[in-house]
Order: sequence, then structure tokens, then C-alpha cells
Amino acid sequence: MSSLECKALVEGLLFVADGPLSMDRLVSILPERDRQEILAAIEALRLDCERNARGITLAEVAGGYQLRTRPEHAEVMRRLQKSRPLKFSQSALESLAIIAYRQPVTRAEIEYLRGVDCGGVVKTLLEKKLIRILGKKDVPGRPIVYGTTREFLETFNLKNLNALPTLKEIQDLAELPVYEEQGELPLDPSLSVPFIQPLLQGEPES
Amino acid sequence: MSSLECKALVEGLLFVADGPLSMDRLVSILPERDRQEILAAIEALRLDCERNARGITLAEVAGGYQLRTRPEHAEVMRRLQKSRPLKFSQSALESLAIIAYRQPVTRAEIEYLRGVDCGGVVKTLLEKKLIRILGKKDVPGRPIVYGTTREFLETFNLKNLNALPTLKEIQDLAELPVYEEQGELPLDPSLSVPFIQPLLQGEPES
Amino acid sequence: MTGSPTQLLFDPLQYSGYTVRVDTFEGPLDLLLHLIRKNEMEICDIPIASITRQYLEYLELMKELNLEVAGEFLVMASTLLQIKSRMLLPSPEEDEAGEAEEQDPRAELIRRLLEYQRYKDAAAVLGARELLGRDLFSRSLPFPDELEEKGEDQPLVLELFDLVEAFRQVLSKVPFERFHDVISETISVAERIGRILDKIDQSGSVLFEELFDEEPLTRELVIATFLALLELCRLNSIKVAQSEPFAAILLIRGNESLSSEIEYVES
Repeated sequence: MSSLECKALVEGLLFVADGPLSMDRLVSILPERDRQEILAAIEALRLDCERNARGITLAEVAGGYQLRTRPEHAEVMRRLQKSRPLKFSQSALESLAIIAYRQPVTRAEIEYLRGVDCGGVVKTLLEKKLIRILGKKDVPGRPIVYGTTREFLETFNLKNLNALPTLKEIQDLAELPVYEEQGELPLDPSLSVPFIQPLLQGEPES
Repeated sequence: MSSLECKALVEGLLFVADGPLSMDRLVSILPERDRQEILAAIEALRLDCERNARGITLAEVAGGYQLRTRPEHAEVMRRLQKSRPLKFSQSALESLAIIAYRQPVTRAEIEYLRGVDCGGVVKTLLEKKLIRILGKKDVPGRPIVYGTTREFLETFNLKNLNALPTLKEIQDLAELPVYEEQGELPLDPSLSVPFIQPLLQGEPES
Repeated sequence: MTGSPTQLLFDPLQYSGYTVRVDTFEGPLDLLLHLIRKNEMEICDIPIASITRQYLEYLELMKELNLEVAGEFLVMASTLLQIKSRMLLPSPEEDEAGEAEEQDPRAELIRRLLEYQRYKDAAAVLGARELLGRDLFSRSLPFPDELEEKGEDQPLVLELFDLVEAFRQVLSKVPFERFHDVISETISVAERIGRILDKIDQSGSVLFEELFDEEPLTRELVIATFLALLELCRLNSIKVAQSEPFAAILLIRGNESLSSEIEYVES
């Protein structure tokens, strides 16, 4: 009975939590149970959800566990939502992809890669908490560098950043000619080819 | 199989809803199912929760249905709430921001900027060790002046105070002057970059 | 290959309303990729004259339709023209023949196109995932947030961006003329104040010289440190002592008692 009870407790906790719960967090909330027992309970709960045609699934995201509705029910669930469903613009996705794969990355680097001004997009992504300010880069001008957040992992249903397919894998899918590994971007005006200079002049002075 | 699917849908809806769902509401969200079918699904879900030692129960409250944790688990659920990371209230955040950017600063100056009393917030920030007393200002009344601490830097993962992004850097993100730069299109060879002009004359048409 | 830009770029069978379609390129790189794909060209060996002509025709079309052409598109236009003209130059017969490969004027553009293509694909992969809030839903019942309900020593959740935004909001409500300058300047003095207090608090006292024994000692750092020192003296937060003339200058904490000050805050 004890393991059944543990499973019920874990389900209740995941139900109440307002975000993914990490294993450490579960262990600290349930000091009477050991880690092994909790892990088993999570596994049992996951199987329960799959086998018994439940309306929820147990997802492993953002370094924790969370209950979520089934993807095949998305359309019905959306009817319940008051707010409009989440939608990403192409520019938001491209900027997010660059930040996710190249973090820590500066705004100038994102703009160099995309070839367009990205200030507005970066601001929106910051406001939506999908990216965050990581600090400043140790180069002249000390530009701000950005990276992705826990909310990014939660939103994109990722266990951690390593769960993102590598750029190489994506490229193989698209069957593009393989291009060399990620290197420094030639953003230093003195090093770069002449034509990107005009873009850099619009950069904020800091 | 259809009734299993209906039960799963109802479970998903009750899971996502931010309050009790009435039968009328469920019927309107699930127009493909009739009321009888939905009622049966709810009954099946309730039995599921009871029989299978689940962590949640289906309650009939305030003219609707709602999923809830079990009353006997209340104590554990409270532990979860207590172990929650603290989020900052807007007033705490604003005061902290003023202190970070304008230190050394007096409480009167913070209150002048925010337009409200800040005694309680300042005390809390002191207790959280995010700010500290730097000394007393040499003006009549000798008010205390505040500044941020090493813990402040650690909390924000900052190397030093110079790594704080400036207002200008954030404001520059929001501006959208992309189209301001619009100029003549360099379509006419005579308008294009001067030094390549002679070369264009010999251009072979492809 | 020639034709009016409209025919060239927008197959009417594919796009009924091309004016809407015009706006959907993310930028010059996106437009170039579109042209390359449409013409079934190889990114690694772009026929630069042809692509340049089509690119310029597209910009001309945008102009005819009275659409705004962002600066980036114009920058790329002159880049293309520049590359095209450089392709026409006889290749310089330098003795460093090994670098001839690098001299392809298109190299940088090709590199950027390939790189952009990678992130465009990555964006598509991201967008195709099952998204929380679109395909999956979790419960949305946050606990009420209150910092005031303290007690336990819980970790703090704070984002730098929130801090800056909070400051921006405060300032936006305040008459501006009083608070425009200083910030970046103040910060380094403030930072020095913090450093000096940290040093004193660590060992009870610190030698004047020790304030200047760190990092690459720049002129700005010395000035900021000295201003910080003056400020701390003015605030009576530290005292400057010397056992005899020309002896080492010692800095110690002022005699203010902290506990009484916290009470003062409460009042």
C-alpha cells in the first residue's frame, strides 16, 4: 500500500504545483520517502496515464515533472481557454533558435545571422520570459548577452537544452551541404567584411 | 471506446479549467457528445479516482465539477506551497531597482520616486540581504543611505555592478526605427557605390 | 529567365494576393534564399549576376507597390552589386596563390546564407514541437505571490530584465529632467563603495593602498575608488586613521550601529 500511497501523493503534488517539480524538490517535500521510491512512483504514474486512457500525461520538462493534457486533445482544450492560443511569428522562432543554439549571444550576433534588426523581437521574448539577460560580454562595448530560460524549455516541451536536436541533425534532415562548426561571428568591425558595417552602426552604444 | 475517450476529454478539461465547470459548460465545449454521455464520463472518472488510489478526487461544487487533491494529503500539499521559490512583488522590485541604479540613495529619495511609503519594503530587502546600509548622508536629519550587497550580485548572477544593463540598452531594444533608414534604392547604376560604377558598364548580361 | 518582377517572383497560381506575400520575407537573407530555391540554384555557387538582378527587381517591385523597404534590404543590394563588380575583376595574380580559394567575393555571403538556412530550419523544428499553451496545457492556478509572507529562507526568483523594467517604469512616472544623466557614472562609484565596504568588513580594517591593488588598475578605477572613499567618509560610514604622520593610512568602519538603524527604518 505504501507505494500506492506514494504514487497518489506525487500525483497530488504535480497536480497542485504551478510548474514542473524537480526530483530534488519532490525529495525535499517528501522526506519520509527515499528518492528511489519517488522515482518508482513517478514511473508508475506515467504508465497509469498511458495505459488507462487518461486525459493527462506525465511530461519530463525543464528539469522536472509536470502533468499536461494530451496533444490529441489540443483542439478541445483550446475551446476552454479564454486567451488566444500561443502563436509564434517567424521572426520570434528564428531569433529563439539562434539564442537557443548560440547562447550566450549578443543582439548584434542575432542581427548578423538574421540580417535584420531584432531589437523588438528580443524585447518581446524578454517580456514573455522565453529569454533572459545572462550578463555582459567581455569585449569592447560590453554588450548584453542573452540565453534561454526555464520557461523556454517548458513552452517547447524540452527536458533540457540537450534535448534540442543538434544543428547537424536538423541539417541532415534538410539535406543541406554540411557547413563547418559554429565559430565566432565576425562582428568586430575591424575584422569583418565591409558590407556588414552599415548594420553595426545602428547598434546601441554602451 | 468512445466513452473512454469522452472520459479522457472530461478529465483534461477539468484539469485545465481554473474553476469548477458546470454541466452546461461541458456540454457547450463538447457539442459532439450528448449530456448523458458526459454525465456517464464524469461518473466513470469519479469512480476511477476513488478505486485506483489516485492523488486527486472529483468534487461536485458550486454547481459544477472540479478536480481536487485529497483532503488527507493537505499537509503534504502545504509543504509544497511553503517550499516555493519567492517571487518578488512589484513594489519590492521597483524599490530594489531604484536602490541598484541610484545608490547610495536615501529612503526619502526612493519614496519620492515611487510616490509611496517604502519602509516595509526596504526592511524586507534588508532582511533578504539584497541591500545594506552604506552610512548616513551629511544633510540635515542625517538620513541613512542604502546600496546593494554581494548577495544582490549573486542573485542576479552579476560579476559586478557595472554588469547591470543600463536603461538605455533596454530602451534601445524597444525602438523600431528600422524604416527610418529608408533611402533611395541603389537600382540605378549611376546611384550605386561610386567606385564600382565603371565596372558595371562592362557587365555581361546573363 | 527574364520577365516582369511580378511574374518572376509570384506565380499567380500559387499566390493569389501577391501584395500580402511581399511582406513575408524576414529580411534580405530570407529573400535571397527564396530566390535561390525558386531558381533551383546551388547556395554554394550562386550565379551572382542573375541573383542580383532578381533581387533588385524585387526591391523595385516593393517600391512600385509603395511598400517600405527596410534599410537592411538596401545594404544587401549594395553588397550584391559590390560582389558582382568584384567578380568581374581579373583575379589578382598574387604570389600567395594558396589563398586564391578564399578570394571568392561571394564567400562571406554564401557563409551567411548557409548559416541563416540552418537557423531557419532550426526555427521550423522548434515551431513544429508540441507547445505548451498551443498543443498541451497544464494547470494555470498560480499561488498568490507575496514577498511579505516571509519566514522560510526560500530561494529568490529574480530576473535582471524585470529589475531594469521596474526601474524604467518608476522613471517614466517621474518628471524626467531631474533623472537623466549619471547612471553609468554613478554605478562605478557605487560599485567601488561596495568593494571598499566588503574589504573592510572582511578583516575589520583595510590599508589605503590595498584599495588599489586589484585588477588592471585603470585611471577610471582609481578615480572611482577615490570618489567612493570620499563618499563613504562623507556618509560617516568609514573612518580614516593614521598612527603617526606619513604612516600607513588605515580605513575602518564608522561608529554607526546597524541595529538601531534598522529600527529607524521601521518607524
